Amino acid sequence: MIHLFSYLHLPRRHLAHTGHDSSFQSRSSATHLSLPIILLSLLLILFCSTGLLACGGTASSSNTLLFGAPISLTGSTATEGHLTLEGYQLWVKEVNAHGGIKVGNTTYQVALKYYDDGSSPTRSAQLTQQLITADKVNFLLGPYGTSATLQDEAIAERYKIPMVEANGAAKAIFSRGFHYIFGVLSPASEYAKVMLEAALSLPTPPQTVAIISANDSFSEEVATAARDFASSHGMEVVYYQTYPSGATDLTGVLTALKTSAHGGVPDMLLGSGHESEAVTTMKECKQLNINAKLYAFTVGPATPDFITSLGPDANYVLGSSQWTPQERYQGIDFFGTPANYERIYKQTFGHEPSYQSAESTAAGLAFQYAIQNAGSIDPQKVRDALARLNITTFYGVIRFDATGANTFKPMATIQIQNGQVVTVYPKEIANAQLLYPTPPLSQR
Amino acid sequence: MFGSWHKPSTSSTATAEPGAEQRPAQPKPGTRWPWSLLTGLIILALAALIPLSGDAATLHTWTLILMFAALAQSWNFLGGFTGYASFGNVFFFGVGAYSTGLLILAGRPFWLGVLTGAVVAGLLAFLLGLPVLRLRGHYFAIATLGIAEATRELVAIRNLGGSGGEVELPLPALSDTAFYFLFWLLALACFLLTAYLARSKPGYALIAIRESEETAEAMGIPTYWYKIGAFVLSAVPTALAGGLYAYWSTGFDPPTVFDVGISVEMVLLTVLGGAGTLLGPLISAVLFELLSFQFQISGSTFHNSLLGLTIAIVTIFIPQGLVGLVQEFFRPLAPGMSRRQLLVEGVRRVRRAIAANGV
Amino acid sequence: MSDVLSPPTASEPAEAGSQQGPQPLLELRGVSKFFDGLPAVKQLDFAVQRGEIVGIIGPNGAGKTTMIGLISGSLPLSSGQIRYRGLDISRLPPHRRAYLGIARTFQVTQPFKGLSVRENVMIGALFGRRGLTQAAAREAAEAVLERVGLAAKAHFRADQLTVADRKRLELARALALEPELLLLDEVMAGLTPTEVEQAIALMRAIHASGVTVLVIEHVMQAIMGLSQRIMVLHQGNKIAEGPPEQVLADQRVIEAYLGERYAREQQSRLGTVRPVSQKEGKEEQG
Amino acid sequence: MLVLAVRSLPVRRLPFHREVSAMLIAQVIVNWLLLGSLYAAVALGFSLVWGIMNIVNLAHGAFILVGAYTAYWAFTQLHIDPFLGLPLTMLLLFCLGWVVQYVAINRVIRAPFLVTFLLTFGLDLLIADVVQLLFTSDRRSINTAYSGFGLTLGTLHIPFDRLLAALIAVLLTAALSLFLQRTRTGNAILATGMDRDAARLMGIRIDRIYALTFGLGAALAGAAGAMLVELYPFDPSQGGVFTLRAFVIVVLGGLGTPWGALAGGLVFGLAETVVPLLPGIGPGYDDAIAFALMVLVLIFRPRGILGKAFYA
Repeated sequence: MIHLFSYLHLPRRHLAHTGHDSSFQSRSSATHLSLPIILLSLLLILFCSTGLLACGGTASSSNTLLFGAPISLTGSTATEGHLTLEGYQLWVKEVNAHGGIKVGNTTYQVALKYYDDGSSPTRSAQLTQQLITADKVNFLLGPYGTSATLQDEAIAERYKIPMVEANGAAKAIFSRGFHYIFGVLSPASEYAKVMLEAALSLPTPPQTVAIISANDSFSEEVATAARDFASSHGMEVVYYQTYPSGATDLTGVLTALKTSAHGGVPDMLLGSGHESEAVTTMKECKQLNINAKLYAFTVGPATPDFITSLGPDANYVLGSSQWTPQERYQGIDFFGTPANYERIYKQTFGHEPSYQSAESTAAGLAFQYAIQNAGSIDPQKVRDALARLNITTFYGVIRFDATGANTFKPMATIQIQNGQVVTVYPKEIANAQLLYPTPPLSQR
Repeated sequence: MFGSWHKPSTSSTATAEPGAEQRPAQPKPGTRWPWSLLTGLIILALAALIPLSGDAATLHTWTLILMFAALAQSWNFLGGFTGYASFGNVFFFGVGAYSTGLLILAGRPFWLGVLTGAVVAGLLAFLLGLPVLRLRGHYFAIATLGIAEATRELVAIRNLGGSGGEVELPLPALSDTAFYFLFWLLALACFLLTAYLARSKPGYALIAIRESEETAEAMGIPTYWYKIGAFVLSAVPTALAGGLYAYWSTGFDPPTVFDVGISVEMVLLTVLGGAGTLLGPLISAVLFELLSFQFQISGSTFHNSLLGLTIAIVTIFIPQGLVGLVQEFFRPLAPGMSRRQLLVEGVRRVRRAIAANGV
Repeated sequence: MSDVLSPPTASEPAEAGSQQGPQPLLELRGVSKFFDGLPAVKQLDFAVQRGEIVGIIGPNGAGKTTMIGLISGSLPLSSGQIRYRGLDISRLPPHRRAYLGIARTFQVTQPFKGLSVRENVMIGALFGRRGLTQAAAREAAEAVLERVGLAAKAHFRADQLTVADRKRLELARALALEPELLLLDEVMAGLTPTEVEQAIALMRAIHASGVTVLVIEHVMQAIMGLSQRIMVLHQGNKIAEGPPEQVLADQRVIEAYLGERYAREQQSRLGTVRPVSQKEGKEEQG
Repeated sequence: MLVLAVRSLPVRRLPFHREVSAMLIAQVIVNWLLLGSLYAAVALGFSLVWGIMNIVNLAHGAFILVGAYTAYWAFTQLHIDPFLGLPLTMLLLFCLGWVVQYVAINRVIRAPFLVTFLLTFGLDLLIADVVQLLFTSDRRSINTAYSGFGLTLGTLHIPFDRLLAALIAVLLTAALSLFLQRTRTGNAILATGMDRDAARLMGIRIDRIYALTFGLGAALAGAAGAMLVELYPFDPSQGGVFTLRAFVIVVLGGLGTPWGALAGGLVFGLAETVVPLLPGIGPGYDDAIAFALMVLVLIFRPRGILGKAFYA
């Protein structure tokens, strides 16, 4: 009766009828739980949530400026979301410690109201609405990621509440003619350019480059810019390929890449995607014995868990960064210098700051100075002050062009050396030499 | 043997005959229909008053509630009535969203985009239904899932709309209240359509297919065409909702509008409320969306755990759905019972239904 | 497989029915059905005249239920042809055959469980060839329920019925279609002797009202008394066909199905008849 | 079949002046076999639970997640190699699966399949969230001393850890198959999957068998997770990805047998390893192709490649 190698489930009579099992037997006694118990447990859950609601609320008084932010604390971008949140929180803590924001004769304390959007743009929009109309926040800080920012900025625009975002670099965010959106980060096109420039500055620069990219909007924008820049600056793009965003295995792409440069591995491998894909690429390059002279990723190396999850294999990897602690800005803000920011951040959170945190803090600073300059907390006036803002902070220049993007701040190239992030380009701010070429991955 | 059939038996030909009372109550549209209709209409009428509150956040949440109510109700046409659970209905949502988005980008009015999306989705449902509705059970479910997932990838690769499939639209000319009432109309239409189905001849055909497709066929019901009809019927409102969502949200990408999570939510709401019932999807859309939003804004770090726990508890103890449980209570059995007897009997039946699904 | 081309029965000419009338109501010509290569029905030739009541008997797994499935269209033919009123219906889907007046019951009862008994029966009248409105279908359903003795339980949900009532419901649903040809698949299995008596009376009445009936039954008492003609299936082959007495005496039938003693007892009308209660095998499952 | 497919493709010139050498083809075949076998491990437990209990276990990805994090924890805290620690991970997951079955799933085992579908969805949310609370949302990965080592023949490279993972996956498939065929318990599981009520009449304790089956499914998921975390980075949001893959793999391969998971895994791996090399198609299409393939398989051969005919 029992077929070899089979454990098939036999829907015996009518498959359409998947649901009902037409057996009958005595009922298990274990399942006799009564209605009251169910209702009780449901009530308990409700109670839990409302109880937490009470704790989570932020006290607001007339002298408090409330900033709202929907952030992804769970879901696919939870790591970056937490870094974003820490950046915001550090700014709030420091600005209050330094006496708050002075507007005319009044001094305002600052409070942050944030929600977890679960990495879903639909929820992010819903929560933005909640922040604006129910929580009555004065100003908005941005969510993490381009997709969420695209929906949230539309709501901010409708309510004419200025939003300074720090974590969405796609051109699309700023090309819609909106007036209330400002981004402190350098645009997407800069991400790859700065690393290619660093590579070209070497005495014997890499000749050939392979570019692989996730197929989401931001990554593709970066990759296209990288291809154009490389081919116009004398590097041969021997391989250019997109893969599904969120792919877990890239052996197919990497094997194809292995012989792309005239039968050999290209000198430089440039990845434009997300951190998990960058880690996957490095692990699989090692597994497949693919040894390029230089590995570079637009997103990933600057995030702390890149090093922890790769260990020694993270060394020599290049990354682009909106900000590094080695940069030598003299800011007018209370952090003053990148080094000082790094110190305070480490004191507060116990780990190195990533650029996601720094740019998030910078978004807060932009608001702080715009409000002071405006001498008012009127959203319209603050918006105008933001448009006129031109300051140098620990994060660098914050100045917005007509679309609201910060095109005035350069990016930096970092490299991981001995498990530490160091800045290698631009030369003026570098605290280490770019190590080149990368030794084979198996010899670490 | 005749008289004592109700006794659960483990000794004789157990496989041949289904046990009568152990089976979880299959909620049936039609029972208590006027009450269900009335309750639903009252809920929708009250929902129409939401904009009066003037609170835009509440309005936004309720817009989403009505959107999910419409989505769940249209899923119910095929999944609940006909018993064909599609895990890929978000495909039609995405088709609606992209039709609307691309036509707006091409300078057409938004209503044209929404209607085009509905027509395209209806056609696609027909064409895809031809092969896919020959499959049954899990296989149908997975095939629809596959279609939605493959389409999501293709839209991203082909850069429909913009790089990576990202679409950005100008700010809508409609107010939030206008959007609210558009979604409200859609939910109302879906509700009335469900009410019609619950009482009509086509509705009986769909239920017959769910209960036993082979018998339905033998009774003269052209089941294949009724299934395709139900598929189209569930695709069109879904695409309308997708189109409205596209215009309302102003910007979206393939992972947002082809999100498997939306398909899962359609199933979730319908089954939690009671699959194949008139009121189930509507009620659970309201309750579940409000609850999950409360969890979300509670600021708790484990709101997902709470949500998961709630779903688990509800499904374990009320597998026939909220409305199913209420119907179980009111199910008329013996005429001439006293009120007290009816109450006792109702409670007994509910308790039995709750405990009836173990091994 | 090799047997297929040489059916062991050659006792009668291929067009068995053509002797009795110009055009049989139902005619099977060389009908075969294979499940994964295994034959369930082999090269079957068989005809039913209008107004007949024909019994089909055979041991478990003989292909009886498969044959019903083939006639009603729920199983596709492997080869051969089925003609109904002279039309080739081999490729028609089941619902089209229902329109033409072929109704069946299921051996394993398949009620629409979530619906009431009344609604179960209504569906036949709503969608069958009568195509009644809901109100008319409801009345038609009441009439049929009255006829089969289920009127008092019309408001019950179908899955609350006893096994006997489920059999009645099967019959009622088929009758609601107002069929010309009624295919009954073991509607008496599991019934008490009294209920069997009632069921036989009911079937006689149905037949008397002009319906042609094809009945599969294990209850020998019932089928012998009821049928005008009997066909015996064994391992997918027709091994005998004819009036009950003649079939009962057939040596092959006795060997294959009845058993010596049973046949003797039956012929001499000695001893009481015990219903054979085993279920037929699941040969239709593949 | 694959050899044919690969042979027919490289004759034409590939884009970007790629020289297609025999070595490259060999490398692709190696990659394919290794990845395909690994995917079999991902789907094995899912296939078992679905086949025996008729439950589409949406918490399968969560079990993989728990397995991955257990291995990670054992590696960083106790310095247990993930491959050596496999029995430990599987044992833990087995207990988890057993408990989940007894506490939750057992109560709705006879309800419509959508109900178990939703229940496991709820459990998935719950487990993934607990994992995030315990381990934060940071990406984790294990780097062993031997990662990067492998057999090298010219340019052909067979990575040691992937080879090991693939071998273990095949071994698990074979072990499961043997267990089901050759042991009394295994036969009882099969019998229950074929006909629950008949099995009950034969004196089999159905609840025990189900708990055992679900526990085994979880243990296999845990094994897959422990191997995955060595090859890829992991974070708590990744469970759903692997549930979806298991789904596709099982459908491709067929539900009837453990070997179906292997066949399905190999077909699925084809999309990610060979498709990127096809001229005119990029790796961008691999998921789309895998899903489209799945729909076609469903329509034209619903039982899957190796599945038994239980779909009439």
